[in-house]
Amino acid sequence: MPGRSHKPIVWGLFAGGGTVAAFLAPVMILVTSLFALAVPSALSYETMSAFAGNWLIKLILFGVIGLQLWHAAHRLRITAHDFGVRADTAVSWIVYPVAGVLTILTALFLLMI
Amino acid sequence: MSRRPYNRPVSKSKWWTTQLRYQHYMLREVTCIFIGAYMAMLVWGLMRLSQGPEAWEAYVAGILSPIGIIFQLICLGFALVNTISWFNVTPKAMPLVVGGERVPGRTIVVAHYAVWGVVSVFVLAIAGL
Amino acid sequence: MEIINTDIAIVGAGGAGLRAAIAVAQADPSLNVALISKVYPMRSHTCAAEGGAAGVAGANDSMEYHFNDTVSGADWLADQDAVEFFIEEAPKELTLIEHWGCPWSRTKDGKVAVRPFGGMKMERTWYAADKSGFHILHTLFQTSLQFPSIRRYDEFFSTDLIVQDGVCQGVTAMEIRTGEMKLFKAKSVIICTGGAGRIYPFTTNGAIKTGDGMAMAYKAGIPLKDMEFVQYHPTGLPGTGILLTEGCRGEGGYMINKDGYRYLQDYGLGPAKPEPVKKAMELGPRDRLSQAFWHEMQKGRVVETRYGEAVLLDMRHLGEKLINERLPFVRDLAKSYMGVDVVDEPCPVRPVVHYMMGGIHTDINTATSIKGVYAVGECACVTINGANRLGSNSLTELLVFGKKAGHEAIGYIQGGTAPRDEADAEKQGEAAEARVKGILNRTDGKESVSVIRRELNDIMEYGCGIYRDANLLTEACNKIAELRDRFKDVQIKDKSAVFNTALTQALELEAMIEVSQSVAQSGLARTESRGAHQRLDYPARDDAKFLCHSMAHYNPNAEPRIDYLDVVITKSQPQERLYGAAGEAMAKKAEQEKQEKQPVAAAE
Amino acid sequence: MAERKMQVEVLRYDPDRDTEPRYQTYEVGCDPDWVVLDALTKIKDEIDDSLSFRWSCHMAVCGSCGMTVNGEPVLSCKTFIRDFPDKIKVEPLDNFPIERDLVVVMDDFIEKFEAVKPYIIPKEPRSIEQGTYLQTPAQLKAYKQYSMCINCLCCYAACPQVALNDDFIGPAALALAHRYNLDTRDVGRSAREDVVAAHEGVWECSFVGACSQVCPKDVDPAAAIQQSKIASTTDYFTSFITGGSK
Ligand SMILES: Cc1cc2nc3c(=O)[nH]c(=O)nc-3n(C[C@H](O)[C@H](O)[C@H](O)COP(=O)(O)OP(=O)(O)OC[C@H]3O[C@@H](n4cnc5c(N)ncnc54)[C@H](O)[C@@H]3O)c2cc1C
Ligand code: SF4
Ligand code: F3S
Ligand code: FES
Repeated sequence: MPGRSHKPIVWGLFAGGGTVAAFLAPVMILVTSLFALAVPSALSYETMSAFAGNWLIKLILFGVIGLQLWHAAHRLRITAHDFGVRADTAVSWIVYPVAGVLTILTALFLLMI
Repeated sequence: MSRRPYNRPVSKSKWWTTQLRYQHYMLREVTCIFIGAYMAMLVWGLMRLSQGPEAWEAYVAGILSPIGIIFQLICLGFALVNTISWFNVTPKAMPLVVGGERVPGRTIVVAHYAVWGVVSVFVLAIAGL
Repeated sequence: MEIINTDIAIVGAGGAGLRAAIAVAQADPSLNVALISKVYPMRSHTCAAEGGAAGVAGANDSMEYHFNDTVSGADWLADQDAVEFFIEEAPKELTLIEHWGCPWSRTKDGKVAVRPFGGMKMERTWYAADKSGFHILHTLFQTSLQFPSIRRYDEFFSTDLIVQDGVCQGVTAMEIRTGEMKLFKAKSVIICTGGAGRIYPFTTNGAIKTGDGMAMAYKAGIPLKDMEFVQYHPTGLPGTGILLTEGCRGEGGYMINKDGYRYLQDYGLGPAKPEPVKKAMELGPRDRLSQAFWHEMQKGRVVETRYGEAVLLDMRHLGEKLINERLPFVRDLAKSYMGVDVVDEPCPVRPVVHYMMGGIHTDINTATSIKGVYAVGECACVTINGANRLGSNSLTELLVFGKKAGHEAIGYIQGGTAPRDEADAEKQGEAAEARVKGILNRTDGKESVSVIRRELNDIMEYGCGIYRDANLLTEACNKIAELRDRFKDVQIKDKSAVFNTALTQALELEAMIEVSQSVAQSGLARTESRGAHQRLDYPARDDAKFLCHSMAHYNPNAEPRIDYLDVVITKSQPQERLYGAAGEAMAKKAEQEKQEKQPVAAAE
Repeated sequence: MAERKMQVEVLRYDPDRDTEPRYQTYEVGCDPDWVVLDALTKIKDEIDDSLSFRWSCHMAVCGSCGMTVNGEPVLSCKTFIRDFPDKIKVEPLDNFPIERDLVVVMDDFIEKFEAVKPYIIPKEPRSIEQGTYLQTPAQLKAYKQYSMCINCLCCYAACPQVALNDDFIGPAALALAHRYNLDTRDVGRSAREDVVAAHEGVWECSFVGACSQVCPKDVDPAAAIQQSKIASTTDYFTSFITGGSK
């Protein structure tokens, strides 16, 4: 594939993450903010550790958070470009590794719960 | 040779100030900062959760403090921008053909909003249990 | 002056020019083709054609039918050998561009769909909704991109043929963006510069259709043939002249007058049936429909619009679904430019100058009287359109004869060409350059391009309209002679070398004057009425005197000399030209006679 | 019918005289039904024959007359003065070098257009005797919209990524590639992918969507590009699975 871009890797994650964010980000934020204020038990340690202790939930949380991180990272790269930051390679070397590290941490913490 | 094509300069950083539609686009693009920040907040939360009840409670106190709430509400605003802009363009990215006829874009968009509503209610229901 | 050496120079990159270029590139990739066009190829006016392209397709149709329709449509002024070749090749060419990607509209089972058209006995017009010419042009242009032997010279304005002892040696063209004249040394030149509708004020033709190529050939000594036959299309939007395709009527639209009456039945085209009947009523030929409008106007049965009198094209009964599917562009055009949604209201329309039947005289092989010069498309007259072209024959003509010209040019080159006197060719090139520079640099002129053009337009409409007579035509001839003289004194204010459109407009006007003169003079000389040429003072067709082509020969200092050339008649003897019920009765009779004759023939 | 006085402010540039573009205002009486192009033609005929612009069909199909009117890239033959106040501003299309006045240099676009191989690449040659291909109305519909482009360049003028990256193939050319990829008669997709799926191809598009908003023919190039991205992504991963480390 002469000259073909490798963007599909990150773009696929970006598109997937964008879709997840579109469907879930607002309600997730709602739960951890206003909803939690109204229903304090929702975020109690017991509820949460039981919730995140479930293997299926672990997997879902990993996917949901990881994809949105990649979505944000890729879009940030483009946004930087749009704001006139022309060092695309440098930007990539920041945003993707950060997303990568956070994704790995997500997995680690989930395993530790 | 008297040809001398003239290139009008374009600002690499401020081009988007010239048109409303570009500003809409930039608004959509910057949503990523807030979604990213919120995700980082969640990752932080997972760490605190893994560290035991005290750590977790401190974390919850933080995110429910006035600053935490304000931060999250801002994130919510941008997340909504992302949702709306994302749904509105899905028919472009994935046109649907049923029985040889192109499904009208509006139908696809409306369907997305409907699913979104159901999903959100479902998540709230789980959280409320 | 820069010299560009090539084998074949094609002037014009519309349907005809592109088809010719591809034909050469496919048949002999070793030959260099220079494709010269004053606009980018996809801007050529072929893109405006809406209705479709004719070629026998259905099992119910036959070559004979298409032949008869074309010849009678032409009022027997078509050369029948050319028509025969044309209809035989037509379906092949239309199939070929299907292979090249033309998005023809389809039937349910995936075959190419055909629609009825005016003056055609069967439905045989292939169409791509109502953007047929657009899709043909873009298909051809895009297909041409794969051939490296085709070199394009986009936005080069061609001015003069280079001829030595009756042999073509090239062509000159000005690069519009630098203003520099280039000399294309070529063994063969194919002229494909399109029509000249812009000599009239009210036309469906785009700004580029100014007859440049016709004038270029004419001045080089090639006669212009049958120029008096100018087609009016019956359904143009008042004001802008934007065309509503004949497809509107092909799909079943009605022409009504101010009383809501389908007036065509009063002009030998009836009876009026609710459904479309081929070769009757709204599906009659264009000359008849446009003439009927004129009579309605005399009778005061037309509607008044802001832009003059009009009749109405009523498509309401076709329904929104069909209109959206087959005529979406028409709906859009009528809505935008006329403020009429054809789904709900009848749309005002009036006849509008549309097509030049005449053009550069060629033989059946597209060859002209100058060796190596060929001409194809609307600028040429090969002659399949005679006194009246049938709608949708022209797009096919571009393809059939475009290919033919390409192959003929190759054959001519392979047969060996006369050596070129290089110094003389360059001298001719310099003369062309000097002429153009003369116009550009003139500072003491008193005439302006736009004024002369307007006067020319006005006199053409007045003197060479749907109906003419000796007085009108004489007036036109005199006025044109005056304008031709005044043009010598024309001055443009724009002196820039770069993209000087004032200059190109002046060159176009020069061509328009020449072409107009040939139209008016040929019209004055033809003292009969035939097809699109209707004389109030000679209302009858006169086969004894005028079953022949008029040929206008250029004269630099006076009006052209007109002489005549016999029409080629092979199978179809001239008859009365009948449409509607009368036409059908005649066709039945002919069919019967043929059947009666056949057993005799078999017995022999 | 009452004439309407219009102030038409035009960006002028004559390389023979000007070092850089300047504005010139004309006052011209217009018929209320006119389009912007009619006003320009009248200026050229009656006031200033040096005003240069391209046009031909006057019916929104030849694509010559793209210009910027009050900031929007439009076809001037389909932009009605009735939709504007008494003053309008006409400029050449953005993102192209100005040759002169309202005429822009198109060379770069033509190169990109040619680069996507916009013609049928058949599986095997087909003879005339074999007749036409079969293509159902549904198969036709799948690509028809993308075949309606008149190359007016409005989308290039509207797209900021075209402005920011010279090499970006751009909306119309990518939409055209997609048109052929979707055509049942064509198997040229992989040949086109070298350009379409390259960095300068679809990946340079950040889905601003301005191209589709301004397109006068509803081609929706933004949609074509997104679909191409999805297809290229699928390709990319399947080529790994099928051992394509080519
Ligand atoms: C609105 C409209 C609708 C029509 N609908 C139909 C229809 O449905 N069916 C049908 O069969 N016919 C139709 N016709 C007629 C048909 O479209 C034309 O006759 C045909 O397209 C002419 O093609 P062409 O190749 O001869 O010329 P064009 O397409 O006009 O091309 C002329 C070419 O010559 C070039 N040229 C001209 N002068 C010069 C010069 N001086 N130097 C360099 N280049 C030059 C131009 O740049 C252009 O590339 C229609 C015509 C119009 C106006
Ligand atoms: S896609 Fe639309 S805007 Fe772009 S060139 Fe084609 S017709 Fe014009
Ligand atoms: S505006 Fe440009 S960035 Fe993409 S969606 Fe259209 S090509
Ligand atoms: S003049 Fe042809 S598109 Fe406007």
